Amino acid sequence: MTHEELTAYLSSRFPAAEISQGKQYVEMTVAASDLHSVAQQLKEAKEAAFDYMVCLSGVDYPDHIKVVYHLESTSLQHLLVLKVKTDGRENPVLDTLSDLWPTAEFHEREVYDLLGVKFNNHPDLRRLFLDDTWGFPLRKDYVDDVHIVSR
Amino acid sequence: MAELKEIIISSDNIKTDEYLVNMGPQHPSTHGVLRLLVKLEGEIVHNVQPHVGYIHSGIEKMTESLSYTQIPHLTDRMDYLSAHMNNEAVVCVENALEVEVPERVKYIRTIMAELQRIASHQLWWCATGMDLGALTTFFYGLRDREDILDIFEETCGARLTLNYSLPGGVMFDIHPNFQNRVKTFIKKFKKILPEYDELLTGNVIFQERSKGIGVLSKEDAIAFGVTGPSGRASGFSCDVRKHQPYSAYPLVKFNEALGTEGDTFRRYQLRIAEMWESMSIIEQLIDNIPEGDYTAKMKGVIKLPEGEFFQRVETARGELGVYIVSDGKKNPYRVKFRSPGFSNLFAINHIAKGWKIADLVAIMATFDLVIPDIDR
Amino acid sequence: MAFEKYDFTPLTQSIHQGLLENVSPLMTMIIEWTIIGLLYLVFVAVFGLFLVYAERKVCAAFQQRLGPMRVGPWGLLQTIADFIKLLMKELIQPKSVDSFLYNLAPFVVIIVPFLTISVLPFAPGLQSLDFDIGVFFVTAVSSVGVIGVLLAGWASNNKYSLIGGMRSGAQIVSYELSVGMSLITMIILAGTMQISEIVELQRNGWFIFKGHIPAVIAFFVFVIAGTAETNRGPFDLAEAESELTAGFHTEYSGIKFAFFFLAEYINLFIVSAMAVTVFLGGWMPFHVGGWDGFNAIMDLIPGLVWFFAKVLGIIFLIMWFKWTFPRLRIDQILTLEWKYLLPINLFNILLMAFIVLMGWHW
Amino acid sequence: MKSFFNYISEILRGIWTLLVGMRVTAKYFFTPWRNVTQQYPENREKLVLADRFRGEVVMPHNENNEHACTGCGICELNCPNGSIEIISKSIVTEEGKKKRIIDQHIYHLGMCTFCNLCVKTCPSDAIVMAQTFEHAHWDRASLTKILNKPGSKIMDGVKE
Repeated sequence: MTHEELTAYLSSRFPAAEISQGKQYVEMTVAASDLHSVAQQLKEAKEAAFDYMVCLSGVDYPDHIKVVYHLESTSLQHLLVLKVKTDGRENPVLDTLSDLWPTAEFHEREVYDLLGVKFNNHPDLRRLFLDDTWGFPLRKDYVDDVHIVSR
Repeated sequence: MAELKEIIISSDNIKTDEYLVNMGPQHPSTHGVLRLLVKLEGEIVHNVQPHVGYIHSGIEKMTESLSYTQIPHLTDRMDYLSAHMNNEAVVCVENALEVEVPERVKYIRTIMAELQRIASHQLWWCATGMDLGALTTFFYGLRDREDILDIFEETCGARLTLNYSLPGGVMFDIHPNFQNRVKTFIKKFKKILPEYDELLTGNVIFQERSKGIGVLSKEDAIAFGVTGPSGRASGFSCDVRKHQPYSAYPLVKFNEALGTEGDTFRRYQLRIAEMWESMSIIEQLIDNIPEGDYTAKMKGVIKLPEGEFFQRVETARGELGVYIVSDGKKNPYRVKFRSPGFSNLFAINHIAKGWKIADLVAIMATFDLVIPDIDR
Repeated sequence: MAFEKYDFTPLTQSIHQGLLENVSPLMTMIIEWTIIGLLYLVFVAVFGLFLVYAERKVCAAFQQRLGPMRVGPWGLLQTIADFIKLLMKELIQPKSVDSFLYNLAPFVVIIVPFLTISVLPFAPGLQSLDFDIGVFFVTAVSSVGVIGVLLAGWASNNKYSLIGGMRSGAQIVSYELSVGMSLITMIILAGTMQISEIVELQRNGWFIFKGHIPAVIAFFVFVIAGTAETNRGPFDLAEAESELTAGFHTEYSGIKFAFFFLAEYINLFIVSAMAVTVFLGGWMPFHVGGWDGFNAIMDLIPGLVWFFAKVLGIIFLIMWFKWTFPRLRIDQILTLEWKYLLPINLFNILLMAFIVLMGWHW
Repeated sequence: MKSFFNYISEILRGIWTLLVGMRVTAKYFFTPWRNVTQQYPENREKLVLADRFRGEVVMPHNENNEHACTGCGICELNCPNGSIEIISKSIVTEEGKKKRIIDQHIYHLGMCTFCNLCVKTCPSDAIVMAQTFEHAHWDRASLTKILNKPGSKIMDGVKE
């Protein structure tokens, strides 16, 4: 599907979502509460068929944390950037997508480890790289006087 | 007699205990500091739990305080065996800036990337042989890899951490000897590569050890995001060079090697096939490198426009995705590297279940894990 | 016969007579035992070190390397330096091992080659024990070694060691069968189990030539099974470096590790020596029927040289296997034995019996 | 009967593949002159490193003990890991003008990742990569080097 077709399809299917044409790909922002149902439809709908999760990243912003899913369809060859904002930074919680894309399980663990986003219903939500006492280093307000030397 | 019968019947109920074995962080076949917590029953693997992070170096955090010219040298250190392909992720910065890089740069980058792919697969080949107990392969592979590293040394000034691609171009122009040396290498390696097949591929022991072992279906490969040769062996057509061509890939003809079996042997064969493909790509380009600048005109301080950028490149292990969030300053706001090894590693648990320890080692070998790539 | 002049019997006899004339028979026996014991000890140590050196050089040559080059000319003293280092190393004993068995295992492993080596005829007159059941003795005693490996695997209280020990147990029990059967094939041909007599019977032709095809098959089966028995690649499952780090001797250090290491190489020597004795005529020179001039030249070479030349040839072959092939998996190793080697062996025995029955073997 | 022949041919084929492998290793065993090993300290004289090889950053001086470094600090800015520190001082030139010149160009070899960015960005080409590679030292302090030689001064004609 071309970008226009995809945009048209998505806006008819998900009227609640914010859909925009980004610099490279179609971007769609959904509410945290809708995340799982939207993702499920994206994966299962024949016209969308996003069966491959390329990348899952978390980005820290001053008032929220954004989790970005890059989804691709291997059959239809289109890519969608799905974004979801957490509610604040104190206790960010999202639904897991690891039941839809198994690869999300470990990407979500990474996001939890480095940014502190918790994922509901995640089968094994433990820290991945760092130990339990560590802070969340990819947050912008993270300070570490021992390991980070800035000049 | 009755007693014996009773024993035989009751022996069905005898169960052996499962036990846990830590493979790693220091283990010969984990190729670095990967720790696998393996649940075994006798020799049979029941569960594999990878524990990563022993060499987590915080590259993503470091990039937030570096400029766009400085970041590529850190990507060398992620997947050090495909350093140049990682460097090539600067394509993302170029696309964001809408800079048109000279044709010459594209050619050089592609040739370098393919040389690097051959070098990486050579090292993978020797490590696979070693993991399966054929120690001699290790030295033959390294011997041939040395030729490529010498070419790199001459042109890039380094053997492993090349830092050759910079936003807008490459670090140096190619060395005057470059084309000749590459051609000599290709000629030589075409004679040596069949020897690899004679020594290992055809070997009956190797085939017994690898055929039908650790089968990854196409659906699982997609679901787990297994890319690169490991995913293609299962039939998952995921070659970024084909689907979203960058650099000089649109100009060359090559086949995306695809398999259907998805077993250890197919993954092995696919990488050997990729070496042949890479050689053919280099042959198509090496004589036609256009004249021109080796770098585009770039500003002294590169500032990306505000926005989000995503670019994928094909490394020797699969898709390397670079996701840059820019706020318009000279440092990126956030850089995420989607490393191929990370996704590939976690598919191992799924396919290693029910196989023996020796098979687990073989499966790991053909997934071609590079640990800094996983930990970043 | 020309090679009789290299016979060691007069030498040993004169020592024996000289001792008898000077000291009591009991003392004679004690002195002789001590001398023989010391000779074997020195031989095992020196030849073991030589084999380690040879393996390093051979594998280096296969891999286009140079091997050890630093200690002594061409690295000749490298293994001696390594041995000294192993002697001086601390003996680390992990906390929760079964102390007695843990310490016993290396001795069980190292005693076996000493027992087996005693029946090997190195040259005419150079054989310390000559039973009439010599071949049987070798097969029986060499199986004891697996107990040491099993003990080491069990007592180390390490999962890798345990897996290694168990693998080794399964493997050696199976391959013992093939070794035994291929020897039985040759015993049918020879009609005796006495080793000196087996060698003597090959005076006018080695068994591998006399026994036609069955002997050749038996020889290859013996070499394969012997490689497996010594736990060497491609059958080095008990160590399986890439799977089990070091297998059964993971927890051993210093001289105890050296015992395992030395035993492996001496076992390699013994397997090769048995192959040479039973199939390739022991210390008998190579003769071609009818070529008297050629045979006379061959006779000029001493039996000791013949023996070691052949043994080193077989050792080279086994090393060649190790540095070429990938390792088998445990179930494949058992498949190879029970599905391939054993049926071939059984058939081979039948064939050999038939040949002997028809009298085609002389 | 067919399965019996399969069994035999399977064995023979297996043995053949093993022999093919053994031929490869034997080929290299019996051609020792093709060995690739070089003995390192012995081959020091013959060792030729590529002229672009990045061994360490040095500042070339001419015969009058002059270098081309203006002390502008661009290399320091471009260094990703802070291996370069520039300490400059101000002097009064003969014409009576105040001028900042380089006092010490400090280079921490132990922190350097040999990315070549300092050399590439240097506007006066004052620093280059040397081909030395034997950087083992007993003391970490000896990895910190001052690149401009004592008493050296800037070459004439270098653009400020």
